[in-house]
Amino acid sequence: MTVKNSLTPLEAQITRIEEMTSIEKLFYLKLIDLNTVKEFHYTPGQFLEVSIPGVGEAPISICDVQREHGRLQLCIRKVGRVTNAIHRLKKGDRLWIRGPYGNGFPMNLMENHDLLLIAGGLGIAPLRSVLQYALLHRNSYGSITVMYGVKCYSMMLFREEFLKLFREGDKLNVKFLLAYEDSDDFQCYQLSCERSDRCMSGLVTKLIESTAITPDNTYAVVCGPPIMYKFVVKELTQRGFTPAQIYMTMERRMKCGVGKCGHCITGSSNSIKYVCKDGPVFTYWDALKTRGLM
Amino acid sequence: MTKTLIIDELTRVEGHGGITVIIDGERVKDVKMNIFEGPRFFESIIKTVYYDKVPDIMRRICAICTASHSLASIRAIEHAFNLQVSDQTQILRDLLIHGETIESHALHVFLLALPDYLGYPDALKMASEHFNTVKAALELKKAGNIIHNILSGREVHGMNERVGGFSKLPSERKLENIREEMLKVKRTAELSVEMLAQTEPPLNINSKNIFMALNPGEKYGFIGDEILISDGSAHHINDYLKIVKEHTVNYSTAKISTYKNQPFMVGALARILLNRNKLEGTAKSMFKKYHTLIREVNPLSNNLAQAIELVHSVERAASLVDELLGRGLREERLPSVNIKDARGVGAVEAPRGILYHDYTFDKSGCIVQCNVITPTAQNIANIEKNYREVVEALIHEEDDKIKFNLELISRAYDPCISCSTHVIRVKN
Amino acid sequence: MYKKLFKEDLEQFTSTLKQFGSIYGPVKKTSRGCEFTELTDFKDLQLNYTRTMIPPKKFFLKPKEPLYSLNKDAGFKEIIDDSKTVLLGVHSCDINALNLLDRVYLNQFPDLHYKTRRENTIIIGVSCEPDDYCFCTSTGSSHALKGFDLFLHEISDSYIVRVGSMKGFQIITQNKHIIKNPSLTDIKEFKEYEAERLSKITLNLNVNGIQDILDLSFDHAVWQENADICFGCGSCNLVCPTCRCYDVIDYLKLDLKNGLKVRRWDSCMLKQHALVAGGLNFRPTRVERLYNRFNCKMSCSEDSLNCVGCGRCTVYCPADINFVEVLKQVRED
Amino acid sequence: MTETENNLKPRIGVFSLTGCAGDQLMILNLEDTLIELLSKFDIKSFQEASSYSENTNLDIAFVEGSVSTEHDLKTLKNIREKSSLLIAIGDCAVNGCVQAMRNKQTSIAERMIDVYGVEDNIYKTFEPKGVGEYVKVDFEIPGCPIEKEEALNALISLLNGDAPLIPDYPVCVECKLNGYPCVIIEEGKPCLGPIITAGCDARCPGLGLDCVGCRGPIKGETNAKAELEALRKRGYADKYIINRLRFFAGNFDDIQILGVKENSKGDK
Ligand SMILES: Cc1cc2nc3c(=O)[nH]c(=O)nc-3n(C[C@H](O)[C@H](O)[C@H](O)COP(=O)(O)OP(=O)(O)OC[C@H]3O[C@@H](n4cnc5c(N)ncnc54)[C@H](O)[C@@H]3O)c2cc1C
Ligand code: SF4
Ligand code: SF4
Ligand code: SF4
Repeated sequence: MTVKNSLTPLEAQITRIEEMTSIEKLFYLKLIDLNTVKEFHYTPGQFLEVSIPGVGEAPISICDVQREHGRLQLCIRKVGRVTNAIHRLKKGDRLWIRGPYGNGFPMNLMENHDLLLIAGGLGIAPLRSVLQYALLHRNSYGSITVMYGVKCYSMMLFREEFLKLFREGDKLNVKFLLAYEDSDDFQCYQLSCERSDRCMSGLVTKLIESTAITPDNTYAVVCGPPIMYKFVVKELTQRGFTPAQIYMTMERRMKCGVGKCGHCITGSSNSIKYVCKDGPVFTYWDALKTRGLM
Repeated sequence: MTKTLIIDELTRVEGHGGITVIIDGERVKDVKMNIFEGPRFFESIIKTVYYDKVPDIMRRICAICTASHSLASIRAIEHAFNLQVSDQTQILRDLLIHGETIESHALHVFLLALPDYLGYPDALKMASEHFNTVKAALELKKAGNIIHNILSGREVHGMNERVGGFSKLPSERKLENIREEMLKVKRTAELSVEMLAQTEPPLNINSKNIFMALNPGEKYGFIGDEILISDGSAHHINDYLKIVKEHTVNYSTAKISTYKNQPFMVGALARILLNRNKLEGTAKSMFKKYHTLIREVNPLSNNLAQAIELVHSVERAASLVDELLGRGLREERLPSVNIKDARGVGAVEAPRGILYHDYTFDKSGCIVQCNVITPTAQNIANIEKNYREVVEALIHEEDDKIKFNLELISRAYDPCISCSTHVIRVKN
Repeated sequence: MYKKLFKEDLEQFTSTLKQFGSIYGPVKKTSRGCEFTELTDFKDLQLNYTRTMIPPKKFFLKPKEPLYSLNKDAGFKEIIDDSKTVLLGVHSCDINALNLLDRVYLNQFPDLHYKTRRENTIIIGVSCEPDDYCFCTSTGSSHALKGFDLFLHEISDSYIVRVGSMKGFQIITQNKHIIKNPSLTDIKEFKEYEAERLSKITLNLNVNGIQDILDLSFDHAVWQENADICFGCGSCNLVCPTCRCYDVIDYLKLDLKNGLKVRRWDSCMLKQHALVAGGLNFRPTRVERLYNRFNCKMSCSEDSLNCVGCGRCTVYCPADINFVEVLKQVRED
Repeated sequence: MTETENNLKPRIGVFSLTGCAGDQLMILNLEDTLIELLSKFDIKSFQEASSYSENTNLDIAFVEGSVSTEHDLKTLKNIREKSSLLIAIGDCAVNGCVQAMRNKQTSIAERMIDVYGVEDNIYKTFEPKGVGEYVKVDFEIPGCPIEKEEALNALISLLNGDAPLIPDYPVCVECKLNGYPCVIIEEGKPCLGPIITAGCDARCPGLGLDCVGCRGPIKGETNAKAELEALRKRGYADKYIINRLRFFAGNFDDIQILGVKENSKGDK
């Protein structure tokens, strides 16, 4: 029986692996089937369901901007069955993907606005695609501020890339700020000596407190561990951001990615949301309306 | 000079046991089969349990003889409450116990004992040179398990056999499955007899043994209410306590079972010797052909007796299926039980020999007193007697050789130590 | 379009359905009632039944079904069950529930397994035998407007047959010799029978504005009271005709190369339903899960509730948690 | 087979403490795949199946049986020390199984008297517990006995380098997936399915029987009080229900509590 099933995973090859931290690796993938390559478009904030046959599937955000057709990058933390199995793979190995799924960030809507990107830990992965997109279409966006909270230097993702931005971002009108939790971390301390206004010890919220941001004409984009949202949103609303100006991407258990398996359903009877298809990107306004989303 | 031979852990047996032998010069001072299986106190924990789930707990005394335990338990309950079961139930129970025998004997004969005869540490190593034999043996074992699975609901600790009958009847198609399986493995069962008959037993001893087995009725089988003894006497199972005496003897500190102060033997060899005239078909002719090899004085003959039972059970299972299908399966509801304060004894020939369950209930149907005697507990005295004989005969040999032969003896009995809830050593 | 079929012709009618696939219908299985079972003998068919435990969703979203055969080198190959099936004797509530499932499974990303099963199945509805647990009039699902090929409305000696699809029309045409047109008296009887059926549905749940009430009653004591006696066993979800959560599991064979991707029904009452890596659970307690389930059922998708009032979750809850009762307590009316 | 091939295989041992050896037997009951399966491991110890045994470091140790004696405990600690992964197989090793049903209810001395007529704790027996009470357990495969398919899948997962998948939902789920009539609802039978870990494919309800709970209550999710209530409502006496809840859950706090309370009630 020849049927085309849009939910059947596609074959992809790993063209490169970068070890980023002790638990995170960056995977460069290339789709194998040329026919699907042409149809494969993704926007920042969308995610894939990544399969290892015989082990299972996991939703993973695409962490770069689409440049070449059929190529993409995933930053994956090993935490369980599937992600461990992915981490066992080597360059040249194959895995299977389907997607892209989810709404992604409203890059068009945000055009001609300043961007404030706030990320904690692995949350930088989807935001990196937003950043890359904005840099790729540099003239369509205003100033860009990135606030990134890490545990310590060794847990910082995309280190080289971001250190370059940290030092030379101003040329691109990008302000890159770093907060680190481990106050004894020597390398981070050196960075804070280098630019005390751009790197400080503490949580990511500290960066918001100590930076001048004007909410007018700005969109805030947030991603990080669930507890981070509450504090960040509090800071932002105090600064005058309206709930519609704050975008965030959410995580839930997912088995399908397309609004069928029911695991990511959140809310109360007045507003039910599927994180996979109504999100994973939501505004703070959505979160206010939908019980339990945040 | 005294020396002590110790086998820490018997392998290829069910449960945990070891052997200690103390030799004083030319004399065997003490032999012990050590049981370090922790006691599980089934007779105690079962107290106050309502009769309906008693078999579900008690069958967990043992994995390999789980059906024997549950049927002994069920029969004890039925005897206490005067419950009659239908012919159909009896046939199904027979079939179930044949399944258990096939599974257990196939495992023991081929995978646990035969490696001794052929000189391998285990069946897997044996498989490298006798691949087809091991594969066939596994199929035979599986055939037994299929019966068990279909009738009991699972290979180990099934649940379908209940007080009064079966919860759910097997479908006709499944029964036919059983028959097909039996035909498929018949040849392997026969092979087990031939292989053992053609290989000189690795040990030959001369020991005077007393045998005990249940009287299965007209056909060779494993369920009965009468105990037959090789001295010619017969007794009702209700009198089992008068026959199987548990007491202390002077050469050991063990509380062990004896009959008239003598150790005795239960199991396949006892059954074959006491019920030989009930064998039928291929098993009967094979018994005739090899009966000289089945020596009452050598407990290793137990293996050959098991093999012949394998042949018998495979054939008998197929004919029981025919009988069931011939009569047509009837849907029967489990009968209601009139509980009362009463005592009941149930006995079944487990693969390793007679198994007794003895319960006393209060008027609300809950257990107040329970006693279980497993075949291995009964055999221990005889096993130790054999140890002594072997060590005496080999007293000048290397320790390793003595140890090897002690293990051979143990394994010949197919001991099921996990079963032996009743065996205990009282320290000096 | 309405036709008429005499009850005495039903057997013959049923036999002509065989060409459309294996026929499944309600067959008595337990003291409580019937289950959809393959009809090997017409005599087993029991059209006047109250409810099955497992709803007909089991034919479309199977309790356990292999989705793909998988191979580490070659990837995934769909396993599609395209066998043809006729479901005879489906009630309105269950038809409405299937229509709800369609919205989920046939939307932007259609589920091929579901879709194939749906396309290969003929649904013949039948009027129901309500009992004290039915409240479909409250949920607006006492009548099926679409989602069936034929619907048999029972009257005294015959059925008024409503034709719901082209396939249904084809069946009618093929059975021309036994299919009649309803007479005026038939129509009168139809009205009486319908009124009688509706009058038996006495349980009433006021769903108007229930969404606001639920949203505002997050802290209501009734949730904790019921969570205390709830097992979190998931039965309520699994028997619900509109619940459709599933889990997917990959199985590998011993060769470590080939395997199966299998899906099975899941339930939001189970502990791991909202658990993510690292041990974070978005609904860690039974109260939250219970609240979530009631909210999900009472939420609206495209203006219809996610509950069709079939009463199953109440009947089959081992803790005797009564769905309507709980909502009434929340409503406090 | 060459040495190097053997070196790549996971070194495993199968050990048993106090129990019925049924879980080892269930592995041996995988007749169809047994030879292939065992050939994928480098078996260093398998007491029931082999005389060969090596006291060496292991990649994976499978332990069945409960810890009931000092001997058990010593063996267990030794196994833990030399094994990278320790997997408890079977209800004995996971929860203590039926021999634990009287824990905190009757003393060992009482049990000794009942069975052997002496009070002395000759065996240095203590209340049977699962191995997790004493050492770190990496995975648990529940069941009395373990389900062979589940065990096979767990072994395959381990061979593939993955964590085994063990259900953490109740038997009711599998009962419903199979469409078995619910024996509580239809017949008022005292089924423990709502609180017992699934994985058996609802064997008992499939045979028309009430689940006796052989796979043990679901850890952290067992509503024992609700079960007590549900069965009371159906006419069962407390003594009956509590005995039954204890069969495979003698070590569960919330079930022990039920027992204690009811006993003291009975005393009055
Ligand atoms: C929209 C989205 C984007 C994500 N992006 C990334 C990313 O870029 N990089 C990254 O490392 N991780 C990301 N995650 C988290 C990642 O999906 C989980 O870490 C992963 O599913 C864990 O799977 P596992 O099999 O390794 O873990 P296990 O704990 O063994 O999980 C078993 C199963 O549970 C489910 N599950 C467990 N945790 C999660 C979870 N957090 N989210 C969804 N399902 C879960 C999955 O279905 C999985 O198959 C994202 C999650 C979501 C929802
Ligand atoms: S069926 Fe009842 S006990 Fe089970 S989860 Fe649903 S509400 Fe709770
Ligand atoms: S029979 Fe038992 S396991 Fe099955 S649904 Fe009912 S309560 Fe649950
Ligand atoms: S239903 Fe319960 S008792 Fe029966 S096999 Fe399953 S877990 Fe064990």
